[in-house]
Amino acid sequence: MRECQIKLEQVGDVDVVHLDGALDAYSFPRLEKSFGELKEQGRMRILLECSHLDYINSASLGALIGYARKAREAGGDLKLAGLSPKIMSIVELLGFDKILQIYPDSQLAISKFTHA
Amino acid sequence: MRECQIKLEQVGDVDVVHLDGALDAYSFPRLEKSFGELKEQGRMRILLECSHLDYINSASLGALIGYARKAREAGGDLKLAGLSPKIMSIVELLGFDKILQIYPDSQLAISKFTHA
Amino acid sequence: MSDMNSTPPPCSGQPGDPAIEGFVTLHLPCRYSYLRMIRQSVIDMSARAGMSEFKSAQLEMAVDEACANVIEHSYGGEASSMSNPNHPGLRINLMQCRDRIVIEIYDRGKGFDYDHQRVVNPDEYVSAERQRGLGMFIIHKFVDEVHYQRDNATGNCLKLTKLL
Amino acid sequence: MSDMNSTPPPCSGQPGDPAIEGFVTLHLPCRYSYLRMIRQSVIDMSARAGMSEFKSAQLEMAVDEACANVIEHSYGGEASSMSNPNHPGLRINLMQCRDRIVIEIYDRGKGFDYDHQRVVNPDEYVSAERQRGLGMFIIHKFVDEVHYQRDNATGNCLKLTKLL
Ligand SMILES: Nc1ncnc2c1ncn2[C@@H]1O[C@H](COP(=O)(O)OP(=O)(O)O)[C@@H](O)[C@H]1O
Ligand SMILES: Nc1ncnc2c1ncn2[C@@H]1O[C@H](COP(=O)(O)OP(=O)(O)O)[C@@H](O)[C@H]1O
Repeated sequence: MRECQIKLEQVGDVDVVHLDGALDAYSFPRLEKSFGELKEQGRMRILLECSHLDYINSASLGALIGYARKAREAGGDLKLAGLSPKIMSIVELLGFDKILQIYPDSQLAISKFTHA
Repeated sequence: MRECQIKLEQVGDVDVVHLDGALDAYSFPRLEKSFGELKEQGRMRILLECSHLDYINSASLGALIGYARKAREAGGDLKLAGLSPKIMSIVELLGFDKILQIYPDSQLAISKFTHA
Repeated sequence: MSDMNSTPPPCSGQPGDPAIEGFVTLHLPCRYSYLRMIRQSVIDMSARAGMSEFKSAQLEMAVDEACANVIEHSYGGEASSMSNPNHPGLRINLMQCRDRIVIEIYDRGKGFDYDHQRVVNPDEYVSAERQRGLGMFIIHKFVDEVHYQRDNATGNCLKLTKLL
Repeated sequence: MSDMNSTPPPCSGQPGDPAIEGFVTLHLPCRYSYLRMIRQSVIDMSARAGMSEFKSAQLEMAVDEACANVIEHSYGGEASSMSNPNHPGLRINLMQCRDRIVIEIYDRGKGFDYDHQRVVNPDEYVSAERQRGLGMFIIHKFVDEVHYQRDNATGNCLKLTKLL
């Protein structure tokens, strides 16, 4: 069945997470699993590449915010890039653009990570 | 309401018809209207640019075949470019790839028109 | 000796049949502008079932042609829900079974004599003066089983089955 | 003097109401994997009605959250249609009126005490230890009217209205 694909790529000291599809109640467990693994490995510089993400639900937004907070406490961050105008408008309406660091594209986002 | 957008562009002596959306029973009258206008103006070198076409029904395929035949009788043609793999597979199953001239992209397709 | 476990019962296509892994019903007005929603639901159901994108495109087209036929031929054209709010419209059952998708399209229009309906093939179609009437050919070519029941009392039903 | 022509009757959201320009019913199993089909139908209906893409995305999210809540909270989790073929699932009415989209989500689960349910807001949400419970806030924020009726006999109904 078609579901959200989550692919990991390492770019320097940043873990780029490519999201493809929809993050909804069906695919949420997969996101949690990926985040669990990243956290376990102490990966605290995360970039979510969202240009192929077509939907995100509240639980998934919550998971991003939770991870971003943990990452910042550890001197890292979770940033977002490539949000569609549709998803960006939802994120803004909820005020989460003030909490999450969001960039138009991944290259720019990666350059904004502070380096250890 | 979201519907098939049909936009015309002139490239040299070829009329490029950009299709965006679905050609189904709902949008078919719009296709017929555009074809009617092109025929009236004696436009006989037509390229359908289909990279944003997500569906085509049998009546629309019929209209393409009908126009292609008329165009060839007048020394021109109706060619297709940019079909998605999904639509291409449908066209092949119906054997219409042997009747219509189909190219991967419009530049190539335009270069294949014989010039007056 | 038959192995009770190896062959699940065939999918009857009846609601409540335990062989059905997914069952969605759509009820829509008699208007072409709903065809997109129907096609999208077929694609989603096929994807859920793990059907390949190409087979799914064939099923999508068969269902689209069948529903357009219901509107054009069985109902004699579109109906406005404003002037005719009680029009029966189309009811579509999408069923996902272990090895197939079954789609039933119900209407309460005049129906047709399915067994005696001539099916045009693509060669005839292409050489004809006007390109018309490929819908029934597409339906037959793109699914594995077609069954039609005309019933003025309970509604006509076209049942399309496509194996995964 | 009232102008009989200027104000059409409000959309009651009842089938058969002539103010309804489009009416689609979906009946789906109690599984998260159908949420995509539901969202897609909401988007298609909004597009038919000429709703902007941004408003449509808000309605899509409100409906998605509401349906996920039905599965998680009213039914207490997903149900397998194989082991429980007669599970009532979700019934969703999508109605397009002149100036609004009305969506009704029916379930036959335990429902909840809507009037006394605390709604978390984004600030609380962000500062909480665990990020949970923003669904009800989103539903209220993203549609113009919310109405809930708990009824164990005929089914619970959440009715969401969004103006075009
Ligand atoms: N659901 C239906 N109800 C009534 N008549 C139908 C139906 N489907 C097909 N038909 C009849 O079969 C004929 C052939 O259908 P089709 O192959 O789809 O071509 P077309 O719709 O272009 O005529 C139609 O012209 C119509 O007379
Ligand atoms: N359809 C429903 N049926 C039963 N309970 C519900 C329903 N919708 C919401 N609730 C209750 O309201 C609470 C808040 O819902 P929500 O804001 O969506 O957050 P969450 O689902 O993350 O708990 C839920 O925890 C549940 O107790």
